[in-house]
Amino acid sequence: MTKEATIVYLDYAATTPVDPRVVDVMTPLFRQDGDFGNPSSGHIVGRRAMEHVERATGQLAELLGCKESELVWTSGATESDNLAILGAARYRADRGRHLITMPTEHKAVSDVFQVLEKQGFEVSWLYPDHTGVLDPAELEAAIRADTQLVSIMHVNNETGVIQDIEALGSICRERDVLFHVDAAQSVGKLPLNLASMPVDLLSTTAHKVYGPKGVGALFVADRPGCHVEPLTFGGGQQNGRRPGTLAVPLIAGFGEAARIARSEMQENRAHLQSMRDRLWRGIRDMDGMLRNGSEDHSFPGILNVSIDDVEGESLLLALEPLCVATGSACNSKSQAPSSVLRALGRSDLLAQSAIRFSFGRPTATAEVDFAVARYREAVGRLRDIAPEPAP
Amino acid sequence: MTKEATIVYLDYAATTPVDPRVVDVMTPLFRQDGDFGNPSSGHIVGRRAMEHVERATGQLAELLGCKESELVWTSGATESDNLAILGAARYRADRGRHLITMPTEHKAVSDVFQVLEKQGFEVSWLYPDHTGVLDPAELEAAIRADTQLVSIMHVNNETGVIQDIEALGSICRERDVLFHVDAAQSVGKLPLNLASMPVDLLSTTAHKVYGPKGVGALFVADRPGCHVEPLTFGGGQQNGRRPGTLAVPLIAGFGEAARIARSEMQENRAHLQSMRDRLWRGIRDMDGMLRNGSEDHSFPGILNVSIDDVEGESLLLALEPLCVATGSACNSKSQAPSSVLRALGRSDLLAQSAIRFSFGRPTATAEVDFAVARYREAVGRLRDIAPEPAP
Amino acid sequence: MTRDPYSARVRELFGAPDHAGDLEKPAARVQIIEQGVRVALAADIDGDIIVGLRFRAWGCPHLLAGAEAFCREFEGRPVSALQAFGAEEIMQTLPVPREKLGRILLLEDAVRSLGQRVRGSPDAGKDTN
Amino acid sequence: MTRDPYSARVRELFGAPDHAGDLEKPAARVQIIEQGVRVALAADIDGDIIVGLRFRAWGCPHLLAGAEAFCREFEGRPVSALQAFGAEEIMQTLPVPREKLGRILLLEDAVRSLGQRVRGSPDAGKDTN
Ligand SMILES: Cc1ncc(COP(=O)(O)O)c(C=O)c1O
Ligand SMILES: Cc1ncc(COP(=O)(O)O)c(C=O)c1O
Repeated sequence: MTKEATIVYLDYAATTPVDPRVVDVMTPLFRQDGDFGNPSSGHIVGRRAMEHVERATGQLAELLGCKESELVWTSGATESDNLAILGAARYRADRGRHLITMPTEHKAVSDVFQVLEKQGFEVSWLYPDHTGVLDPAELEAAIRADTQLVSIMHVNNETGVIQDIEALGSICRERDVLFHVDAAQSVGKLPLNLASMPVDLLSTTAHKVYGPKGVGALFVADRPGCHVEPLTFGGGQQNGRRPGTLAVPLIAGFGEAARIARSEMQENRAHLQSMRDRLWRGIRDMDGMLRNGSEDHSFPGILNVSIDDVEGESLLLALEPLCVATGSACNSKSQAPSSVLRALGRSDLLAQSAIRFSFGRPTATAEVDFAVARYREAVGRLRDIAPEPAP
Repeated sequence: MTKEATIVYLDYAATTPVDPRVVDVMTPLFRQDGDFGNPSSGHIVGRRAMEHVERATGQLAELLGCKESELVWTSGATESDNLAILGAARYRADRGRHLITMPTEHKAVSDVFQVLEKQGFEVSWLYPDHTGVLDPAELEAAIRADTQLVSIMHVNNETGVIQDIEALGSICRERDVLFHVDAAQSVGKLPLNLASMPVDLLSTTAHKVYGPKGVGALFVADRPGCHVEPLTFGGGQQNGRRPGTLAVPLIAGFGEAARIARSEMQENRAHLQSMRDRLWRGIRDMDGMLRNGSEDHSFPGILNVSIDDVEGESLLLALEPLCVATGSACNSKSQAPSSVLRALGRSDLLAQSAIRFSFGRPTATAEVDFAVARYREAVGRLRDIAPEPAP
Repeated sequence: MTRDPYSARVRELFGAPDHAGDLEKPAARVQIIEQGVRVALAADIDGDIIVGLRFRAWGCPHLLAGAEAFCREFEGRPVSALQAFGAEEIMQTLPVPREKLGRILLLEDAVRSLGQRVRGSPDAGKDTN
Repeated sequence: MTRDPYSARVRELFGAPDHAGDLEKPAARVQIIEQGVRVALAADIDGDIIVGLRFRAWGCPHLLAGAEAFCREFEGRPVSALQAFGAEEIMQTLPVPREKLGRILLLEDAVRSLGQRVRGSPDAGKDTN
C-alpha cells in the first residue's frame, strides 16, 4: 500500500482538484501546436486565443446569469474581493465614507475593510446570531445616508452558513447602496441568477469549483453608479478594468468548469448533502459534540463541528491521514481561534477544537465512513490521555 | 495543407508557447491523484503542494541570483510592475514625491506613473537618444533630493534595446533612490545576478519565457528602505505581500521554465542571434528600410524595422499568415503610432509602418526565410498599388 | 464575436485587388490626398457607360478594399450612377468599422470628383492636389 | 524546507504515547494547569531509581510528545537526574518551535515539581491545582 492510498481528503472548501475535462480543455492551450497566443495580438494566433476567452466568458456568464460585459477576469477571489471593495469604496468616496460588513467574512474581505478603516473610512461590523445568520433588519438599521457599500458573503467558508442575499441586497438597492457578495464558496454549487438579483458586485474563483488556481472573476453590474476603480494599470486589457495578458488556458479552464458546474449542479448538490448527512449521523451522538452554524441555512458541502475538552491542534494531527481543516482554509497556519466561530459565540476552547469537513464531487461513502471512525477514535484517544480537568 | 501549416509565428515577444517540459511539470498538479492541494492547508496534501512552491522559488531565485525570501509571486509582469511602483511610491511618499521613468517603458509601467502624477507625485520622463538608449548622465542630472524611485526597463519590448542597468542602478544606489527594473523581456534570456547588481525591485513574468500565462514574480531586495505596500489584502499568504491562494501549477511551471532558461541560456541566445541576423540580412537592402533602435545595445530576439511610404496596417494584413507585431504586443489593437518609436524620433508615418519580428527557441531557418520573402513581397505589392506621392 | 477586424469580403477584396493599377488613356482621372492617405481613380467611358475603372491607394486595408469594391461594382454601369455612390453603403457592405468613416468619405469624395470629371464639369475642384 | 510543523520524532512520540496513563500507586504525582493546558506526571521509585513514569496531558502535539519523551528518557535514571531536566533540551531535540516555549516550560515546571515530591520536599508548591 502506498502512502497516497491512505489519504482521505475532506477539504474541498480549501481547494478542489481540477476536473479532468477542464484539464483537457486547458492542456492544448499551452502548447506550440495549440492556441497559445496572446489575445491582445491582432494576428490569427492572437485572435484564436481570444476566441477561447470569449467562449469562457460566455460560459461563466451563463452560470451566473449575467451579461458577458459584466465580467472581469482576475487572479482569484482575493483579487476580486479587493477590486470590488477597494475599487467601489474609492470610486464612491466623495459621496460618503461609511461601509458595512461582518466579522465572519473571509480575510480577503475583512482585512480590506480594516485597511479602509485606517484610510479614513468608517466601517460598521454586523454580527450574526449564534447560528451565523445575519438578520436583514440589522442591515436595515445600520445603513446611513452616507453608506456606500455593503459586503456580505454568500456561503461562509468555515461553517457553510448561507446568508439571505436576496433580502440583504434588496435593502441595499432601495437605499442606493452598492452590494458586494463574496461567492467564492457558492458559485457553481448553488443557483445564482444575477440578472434578477439585487447584487452589484460578486467575487468568484475557479479553484473551489474544479477549475485551476490563479484565475477568478468579478461581476460588476451594468448599472449607473456601479463602478470600481482599478487596482492596477497597464496595457488596457479588459477595458482597463484589470490589465495584464489574459491567462487564456486558465480562463478557458474556468469557463469549462462553469459549464460543467451548471449542467451537473443538482446531482452534485444531492451528493454533497448525502455525504454530509452521513458524516453528521456518524458523530452527532458523541459526548460534547456541537455543530457550528445554522443547520437550516447551510451549504451541504461543509460540516463544521466543535467538541468539548479536546485540543484542536492535537485533534488535527491525530486525524491524519484524514485531511480536514481547522479555522479558515486560508489561514490554517495560524493558531488563533477562528474569528468566525467567536462571532457565533463559541468559547476560545470550543472554537479551537473545531474541525471543518468539506465534501466534493469525488467524495465516496467509504471516505466518509473512514472519517467517522477516525474522528471517534482520535477524540477517544486524546480524552484518554488527558488528565482530569480542574474541579 | 491545413490552415495551421502555413502560419509562421514570429511574435515571441508577445508570448511564447509553454515548453513541453513545463507542461509535464504542471499537468499532474491539477489532478486529483497529484499534488493539487492548497499550500495554505496544514495537512499532508497542503504541505506537498507547498513543496512545489518552494522548489519553484528556489529555481527562480537561482536564475535571478537572489534569495528566495526576496521573491513575491504575482499574476504576471503587469501586477509586478504595479506592485513595485505603486507599492514603493506609496511606502516612501512621506520622504518625497519625485519619481523618474522613461516614455519608452511598457504601459504597465508608464500608465502607473501617469496615475501617480494625478495623485500628487511628480514624474520626470527621461528621453533616450535616437537609438533608444538612455545616457546615465541624464539620470544623474534628473535625480533630486526628494527622488524616491527610478523605473527603467531592461530590454525594451518593441525594439529590443538594452539599457545599462548596472550603470543606472549604481547612480540610484549612491543617491539612496530605489531602482525598479521591468525585466519581463530579459529574464531567462540575458544573464542577471541580482545579488551583485544595484537593483532593488525587478518584475518578471512566465509567459515570455516558455512558462504559463497568469504567473509572474517581483523581486524585492532585502535591504533597508526597500519595501512595497501591498496592493491587495487577505489571507496572509506570502507574508501579506501578495495574498491569495498560491497558484501551485503555474508557480511550479514558472520554476521549471526558469530552470530550463538558465541551463540553456547561452545556446538559446546564439540561436536567436542567428535568426535575427538572417532576417535582417534578407531585408536590409530594401529601399527606405530603417532599423529601429540601437544595433549595438540590443537583445538578439527582437528586430524592429520601419520602411518608407508603406502603410502599417495594410502591411500587417499583407504579411499574413506571418504573425508579427506592430507597436507593443500589449496594445496592438490601437492604431496610434508607437510612443516608443516616437521617442526615438521617428515620424508618425514611419512609426506606423514599424514591424516587430521576434524570435524564439522553436524558430526555424525556413520560417525566417518565409518572413523575408513575405515581407519583400508585401512591401512591393503595396508600393505597386499606391499612387504617386504628392509632389 | 470574433475579433478579426476584417470581414471575409474585406480580406477577399484586399487580397485580390484586380482593379489596382492604371488605364492607358483614361477619360478621367482624380487623386485626393488627405492626412497622408491617398486615393486615385481613373475611368474609361464608352458613350454613357463606364467601361473601365482602376484605382491606386495608400492607406488602411479597408480603404484599399473599398476602392476595389467600387471599381468592381461600377464597371459597366452608366456614368450617372457615379453620383449615387455613397460612403454609407461601403461602410455597411464590407463592412468598415465606424472609426474609419473618414477614410471612406475620402473615397466618396474621389468618386464624386471622378463623376464630375467624366462629364467634363468645370467645377471639379479637388482634382489636382 | 518542508512546512511540516512536526518532526519525525514528534510524530513518533505523539503517535505512540506508551507512557500515557496512570501508575497504580505512584510514589509521587503532580498536576499543573495553566491557560487551559494541563500536564500530570506520576513516578514510581525503587530506592534512588525511577522505575516507572507516566503522564497525562491536554494540549498541543508538542506538549504531548515532550511529556512522552521525558518519560521514556528518565525511566531507569536516578531521582537526582530530574533536577537536570530542562525545557531547552526538549525544545532542541524534538524540536519544538520557539513560540511554544511556554508549553514546554509548563512541562519543566511539572518535572521539577515531581522531583521535589519524589524526595518528599515540603516546598513542592505547585502540585495541587
Ligand atoms: C469565501 C472565500 N473568499 C475568498 C477566498 C479567496 O480565494 P482565492 O484563493 O481564489 O484568492 C476564499 C478561499 O480561500 C474563500 O473561501
Ligand atoms: C516589458 C514588458 N513589461 C510588462 C509586460 C506585461 O506582462 P504581463 O503580460 O505578464 O502582464 C510585458 C508584456 O506584455 C512586457 O513586454
